[in-house]
Amino acid sequence: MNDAANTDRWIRWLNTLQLVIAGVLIMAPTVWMVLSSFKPSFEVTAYPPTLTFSPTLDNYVELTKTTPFLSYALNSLIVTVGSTAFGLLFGIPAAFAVSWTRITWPAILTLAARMAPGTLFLLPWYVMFRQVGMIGSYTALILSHAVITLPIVIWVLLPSFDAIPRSVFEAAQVDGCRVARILWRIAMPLVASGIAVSAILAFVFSWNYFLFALVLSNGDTKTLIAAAFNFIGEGSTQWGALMAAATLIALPPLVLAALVQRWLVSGLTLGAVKG
Amino acid sequence: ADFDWMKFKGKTVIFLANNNPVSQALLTYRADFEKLTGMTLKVDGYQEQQMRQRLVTVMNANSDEVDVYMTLPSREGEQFAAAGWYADLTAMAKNDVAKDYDPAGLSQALLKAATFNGKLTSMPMNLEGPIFYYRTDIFKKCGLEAPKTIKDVEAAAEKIKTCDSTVTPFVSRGLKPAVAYTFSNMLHNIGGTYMADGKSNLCSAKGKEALDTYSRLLRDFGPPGVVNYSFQQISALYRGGRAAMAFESSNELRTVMEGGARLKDTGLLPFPAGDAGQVPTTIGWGMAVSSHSKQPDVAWYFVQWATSPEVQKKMALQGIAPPRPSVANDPEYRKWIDEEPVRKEWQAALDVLATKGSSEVGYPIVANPQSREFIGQAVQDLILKQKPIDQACADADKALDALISLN
Amino acid sequence: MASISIRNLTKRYGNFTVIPDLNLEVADHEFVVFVGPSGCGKSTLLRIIAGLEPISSGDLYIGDKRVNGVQAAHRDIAMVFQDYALYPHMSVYDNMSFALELRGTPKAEIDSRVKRAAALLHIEPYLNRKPKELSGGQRQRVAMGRAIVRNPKAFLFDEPLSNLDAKLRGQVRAEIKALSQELKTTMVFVTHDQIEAMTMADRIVVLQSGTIQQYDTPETVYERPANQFVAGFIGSPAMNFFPVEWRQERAVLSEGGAVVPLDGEPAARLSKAGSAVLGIRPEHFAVAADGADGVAVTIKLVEPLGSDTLIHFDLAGGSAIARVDPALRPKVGDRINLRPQPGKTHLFDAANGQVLR
Amino acid sequence: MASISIRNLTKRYGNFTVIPDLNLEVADHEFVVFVGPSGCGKSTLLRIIAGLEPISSGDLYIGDKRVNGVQAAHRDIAMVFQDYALYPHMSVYDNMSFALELRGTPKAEIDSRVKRAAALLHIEPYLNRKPKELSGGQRQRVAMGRAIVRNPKAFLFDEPLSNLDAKLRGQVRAEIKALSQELKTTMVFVTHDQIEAMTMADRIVVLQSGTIQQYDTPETVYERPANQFVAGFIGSPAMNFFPVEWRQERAVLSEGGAVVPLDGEPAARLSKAGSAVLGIRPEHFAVAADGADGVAVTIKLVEPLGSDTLIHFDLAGGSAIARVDPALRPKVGDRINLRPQPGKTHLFDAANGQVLR
Amino acid sequence: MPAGFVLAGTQPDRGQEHMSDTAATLTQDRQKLEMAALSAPAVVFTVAMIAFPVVYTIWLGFQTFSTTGKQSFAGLANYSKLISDVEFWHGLWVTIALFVLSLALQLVFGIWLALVLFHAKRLPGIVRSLFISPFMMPPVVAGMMWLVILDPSLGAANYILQSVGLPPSDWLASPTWVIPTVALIDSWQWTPYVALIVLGGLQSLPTSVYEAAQIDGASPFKTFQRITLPLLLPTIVTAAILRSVDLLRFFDIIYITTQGGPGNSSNTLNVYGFRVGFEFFNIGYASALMLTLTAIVFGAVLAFNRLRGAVAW
Ligand SMILES: Nc1ncnc2c1ncn2[C@@H]1O[C@H](COP(=O)(O)OP(=O)(O)OP(=O)(O)O)[C@@H](O)[C@H]1O
Ligand SMILES: Nc1ncnc2c1ncn2[C@@H]1O[C@H](COP(=O)(O)OP(=O)(O)OP(=O)(O)O)[C@@H](O)[C@H]1O
Ligand SMILES: [Mg+2]
Ligand SMILES: [Mg+2]
Repeated sequence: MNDAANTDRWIRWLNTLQLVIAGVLIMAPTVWMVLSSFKPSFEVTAYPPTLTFSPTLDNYVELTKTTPFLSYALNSLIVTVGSTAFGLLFGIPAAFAVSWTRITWPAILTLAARMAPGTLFLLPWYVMFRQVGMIGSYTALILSHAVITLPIVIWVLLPSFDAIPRSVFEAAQVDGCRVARILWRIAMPLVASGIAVSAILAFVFSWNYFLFALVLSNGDTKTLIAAAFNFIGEGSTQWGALMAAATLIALPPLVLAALVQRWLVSGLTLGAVKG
Repeated sequence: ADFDWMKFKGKTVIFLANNNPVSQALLTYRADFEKLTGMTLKVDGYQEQQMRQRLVTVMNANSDEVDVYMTLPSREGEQFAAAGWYADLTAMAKNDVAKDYDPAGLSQALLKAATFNGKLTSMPMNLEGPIFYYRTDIFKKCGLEAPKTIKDVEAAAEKIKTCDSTVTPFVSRGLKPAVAYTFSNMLHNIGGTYMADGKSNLCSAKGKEALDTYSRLLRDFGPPGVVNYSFQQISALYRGGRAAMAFESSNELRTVMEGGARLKDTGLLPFPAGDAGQVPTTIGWGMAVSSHSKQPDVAWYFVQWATSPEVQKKMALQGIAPPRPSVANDPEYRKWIDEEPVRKEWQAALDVLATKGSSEVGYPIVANPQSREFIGQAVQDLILKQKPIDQACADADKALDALISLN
Repeated sequence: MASISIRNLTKRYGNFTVIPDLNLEVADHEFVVFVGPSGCGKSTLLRIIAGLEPISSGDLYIGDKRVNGVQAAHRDIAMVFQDYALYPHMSVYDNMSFALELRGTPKAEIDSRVKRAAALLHIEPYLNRKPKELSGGQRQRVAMGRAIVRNPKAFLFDEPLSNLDAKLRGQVRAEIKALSQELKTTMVFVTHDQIEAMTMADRIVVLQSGTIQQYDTPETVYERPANQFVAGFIGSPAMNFFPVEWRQERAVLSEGGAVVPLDGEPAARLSKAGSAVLGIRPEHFAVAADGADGVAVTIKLVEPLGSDTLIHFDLAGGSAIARVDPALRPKVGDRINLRPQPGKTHLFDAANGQVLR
Repeated sequence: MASISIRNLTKRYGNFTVIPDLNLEVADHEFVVFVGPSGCGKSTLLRIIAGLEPISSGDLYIGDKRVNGVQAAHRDIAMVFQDYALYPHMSVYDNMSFALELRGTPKAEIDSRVKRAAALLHIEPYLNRKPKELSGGQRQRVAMGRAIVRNPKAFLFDEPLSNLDAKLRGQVRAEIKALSQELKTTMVFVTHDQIEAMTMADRIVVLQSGTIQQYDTPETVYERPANQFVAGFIGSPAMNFFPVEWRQERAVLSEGGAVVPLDGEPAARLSKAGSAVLGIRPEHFAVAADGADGVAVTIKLVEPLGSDTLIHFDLAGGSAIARVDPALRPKVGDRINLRPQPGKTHLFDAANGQVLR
Repeated sequence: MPAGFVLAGTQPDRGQEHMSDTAATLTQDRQKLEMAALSAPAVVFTVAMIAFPVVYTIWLGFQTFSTTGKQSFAGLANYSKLISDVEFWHGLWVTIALFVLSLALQLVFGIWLALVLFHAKRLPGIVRSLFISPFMMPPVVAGMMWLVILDPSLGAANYILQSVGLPPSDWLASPTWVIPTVALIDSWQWTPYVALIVLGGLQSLPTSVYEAAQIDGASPFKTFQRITLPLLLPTIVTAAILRSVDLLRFFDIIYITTQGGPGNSSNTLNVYGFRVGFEFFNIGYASALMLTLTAIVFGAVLAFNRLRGAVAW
């Protein structure tokens, strides 16, 4: 018995150890990035890497001075929230339908836009959106980003929907639900963790995607990520500012992920059916 | 005589800018422009690669969304001109100018570099080129003089290698597409040409010598991993005091001096001479009017303002090397130059660039950007010792000939 | 409030035929119980009626309407699933109120209906719990409650009481019966519990491998089974079967050759058929006095059930069971003289199992 | 192959106490059946023994070893879950062979064990199917099969036969009993089926709200229930209870005042206590001749079960049931004279329900 | 409980949802229609967005553009050029090598990380977020950062290697190591992404089978191998699909760190296609390249989707 108890403790210890290893491997570069954002630019590339330095907020000050950071952030937020919402709105029903009918081509089709190099879309979309006078509009950006968020939502949700016992849906049918309501009242609450994951992923992808904004936005609607590049260029590589920008850029998704964590709950189907 | 800055009052000009120190310096004065003309200036600034991507899209779509954009004639001039993306500025630059604009005062070399088929396609904004940064303290310690020739550079590198093993003796660009910028200087100094009789000429004796010398310097005296080196790493390495000599863009001065560690121990020169003397690479950003702009005349007003002596002087005070000799001699600018010894040497080097420079970076063909690939490839092959020199240059020549034949 | 009529229905999964060809009429207000061995297609049939399984061929009518293609949501049927299929994210209350809510039933009415159903099923204390916090039987009762709060055209119950204790089951059974009479709703009820089947059904459907063996009142099914399968299936412990022959004007066991005292009518039938399978239920043995007419057997095993006692014995090459009065105090190894109670014997065709008439 | 010993065990979910304080000894090789109302804590207890639920306080021994903190995987116990918990991604065969495979049993032996269990449970045709392609009863049998292929220290069965038809259930029940005798493995079996409980158990544990009401052999539990709860719970239909008083040297119903003929021993006990609750099982009524000693009742409802007939009647302010011979052909409205069979009456303390001795 | 207790009112349920609909609207065909209606917005939207670009690119793929910008129909010339273009075949090989290596790394470590996080239930949300932070970093920034960290002379990587007595490496500057190095960078960034998807999948697994596995005596490893992994496979394949579409179009990190170098050792098809199109302005050929790449990705997705069907349970 003590053997078994020891194994338990040993396993717990092993888990912790793994957690620490994973944490170090994953976070070391991130930490490096964040630390760098508090260093003067020239110190970022100093060799040997400096561990002790007097932190400065200059980079952040510089950032707000040289770029209308807040208004870009707002643009990004609008586009990202818009396209994530769009992706969820269109993607959740589609994933549900695909899971239910087991007809997968719609899921594959929506992914098609992700199969082609993004550059392939630049000119045609520019032409398309110009035709309808939407260059520089949030709508154009949201729509183009929805092409990215939509398949993420669909594909991430597919296995979650698949894992719900069918008979729960059947019970709802017998109770008088048509499909839309089954989706809304039964399926969606049950895939909360999947929705959380897909929302995080869609948000991050949209947030970090700059290619489409490059041609579809204008000076007023430019997104944050497109501005981040401004810190790298001949004669103007500002490592500190770049790291500061990156830190700030990574912050909203991080906060979102932290907030959404609580939806990452497990085992909701527990006790629903026998089998 | 009847030139009126207010002529297009209320109009809006859209400017696609490459977000670099040049445009940054310029745009600190955008309010002046708007006040002067009563126009609105809309700026769309991107990092170089992205700016080009946006520009290509916009131009391919025949869109009038951009009125004015920044361009590097040495790189894409031929291409853009061939595609007809530049509005012809010749007439406007002559007729439609304020009396103090002084078009003749602009660097003639740069103007010439921006002229294709007799059409002036862009107005120069600045002047830049690779220059030779070296550590005076290390040179002194190792008993070296400032190099006069390429041979001196090599000898110095050799010496430094034994004299101070903690530093990299020499560093320059090794990243494939970036090589041409510095390599061209070397080639021209040695006396080589990219093309002869409409054929690629890298396998000529001079060509091979240039390839050999350039790659040898980097291989034997450069840092590990130099094949990925471009301005970022070079500046960082040099700024960190870990390179004794660096051959890198004049624009990088500010980056190199950041933190102040190199302020007192850096010497600046045009790249030392070869058999053909000094033929530095001199390029500059230009300001072009889009051929699809619905209002080229309005756009011209902005171009004119941006390249006017007054504005360029102001920009010069922010460290943007002016494409106007007159500005370079302006007392106010001189005063700024004199503030730091390195600035003096820097301006001296730039003066050489302005007078002797060639704007040929890579092949003078439409497919110039692609030609840079093959140059870079040959250099990398040699750095990494993947091919003997004869084969490297032959392979490059073959590919480049194919490219040239497309012209 | 609707009859159910199934005509020439077949159901296949891939190339496995669950229901080969089935015809069934359930009258309006009728209470029909499906019984049959595990896997015979009871749930499948219920699910077909509910609209959850597509029909391979044939027709299904609810009321006068052919509903083959009608969605489950529109059939207005309430069902208790064999595997419960509770909504895991909803409280017990919400599980039960959901269907009503969908129909826009007023809040107050929902509340009273749910409360009443919960009281009936003894699950009031759990109304705020999630299914995972309930015991198996409590979950089953929630599944039950979800159906009975409604007032549908028909109720379908798939073994709804299997996980309840006898006492509770008896209560709920009575309530369901009362409910069916009160609402006059058509009911289809699947159960493995013979008492349930016998006490609740207006008519019983005995299924085997997707075919109906008999469809009749409980009494008829018990007393006059249509074939050997039904006879063996209904009744617990099961009916005993012995191959018999008509020899020398007497019924004798084919194996062992003991004489079985048969009364006139079955004797006549056997004499006509020559040989048959004789069926006698355990409770239809009489203990005869020693030496009287009967078959002497040796008790192999005694199972006291409290109210009765089962005795096991070997006869005619097989094992058989008789149910006797515990007062008899039978012991293993005792010899006892048994004979069928008059009028309680069954004879089946040895070849196809059909009852001999 | 191991005794199970539970000492002062308590189990709480949050602040809901499922098991307040439980002591139980299951001897090695013993076959113990847990019965009790739905939600009384049977599954919880099984899951605690299996190691799936943490113990709130108290001790659990399997063999001589205290196993409180030992993981389920190390307890070497086989269990049939009330909700089956089949591996959805494995075929029936793999579901059953998994545990053996983990133990490194040779392939051939696995195969023969799985085949044998499958034959016993009649699931050979489905060995290659996934659980979702099975009927409810078939799934339950797979769950059963998964346990019985093993040879563990103890078997825990949580209502393993609830979804099987009577016939199959009878067969499997017999097989389990045989298995337990063959393997000599300790068995704990939860069931709601009284016949199962009575026929299989060495001893029965009657649970209510997490406390043991009686723990004894089936006969004792049936014949000498320890309290009114056990008496009412065991036996189907349930025992009838009537409040009685000792008046004028006779036992009379507290309500209605009819005289109940009691034999000497219980009469003496009642006379001592003054008043009590009288318990009579439905099967322990005798039909007395008209005018003889007995209580006359009016038949309210007749339930023919085939082998017997139940009659319902009102007595002493409550409803009661008697089991009579179908030959009596009782009809609703008939008046009939009933009296308890001698020696078959039970008397319980009216206040705490304990049997009167 | 009184018998005959009336449970529901004797009135039939009121307001039967849609009971007044005409028969045609109640059918299962109608249900199929409703299903179609659920996926229609996504499908229609996607088609609207990609039809023109795809057709346009296909058309471009049949054009040649002279250096003066004039275009003419070229038939399959761009595609025949593709076949004889060593750079294309090399790019294909680089693409596939990177794809296989990165996907393998990311799936293996992603599953591992998901399990680690899954068992670390008490970890505060913000810390968990930090565990998945790498992919929240803009890929370009990640590329820049690794460029610095892995620089043989400037970077922390070699510094650390050397300070623990290991030989330094050329990392991205070595033609042999550049692909593994890029794969490592990419895996650093995207392993947490896979982990997040797998974590979501873990949360929706049926829990009762774990109790069954415990009873069956499965060790933690066996439980993982025989229960968790097979049950997770559909999720894992989904993650693989989502990663594949990105990995086969490998771009950002390479473009930032090596621009396809050294030489062309890391010149993936997408980088190559991009440069042909946007730097060398050979739009026709670039279109042919990109379409070919798209077809390859499409094939991979179809194959994975097959696999997804096969591992469903
Ligand atoms: N997670 C939980 N949280 C709170 N209460 C619980 C939880 N799980 C079980 N219970 C309660 O514990 C009690 C005992 O449950 P258990 O499953 O042991 O009952 P049982 O005797 O097996 O009943 P059944 O015969 O219905 O299966 C029940 O009243 C149940 O509601
Ligand atoms: N998806 C399926 N694929 C193949 N066969 C199936 C499938 N579902 C059910 N079956 C088979 O159909 C038959 C009938 O199943 P059904 O569930 O109707 O049985 P049942 O009568 O309800 O049995 P039980 O009493 O065990 O619940 C069974 O033999 C079962 O194995
Ligand atoms: Mg069933
Ligand atoms: Mg239970």
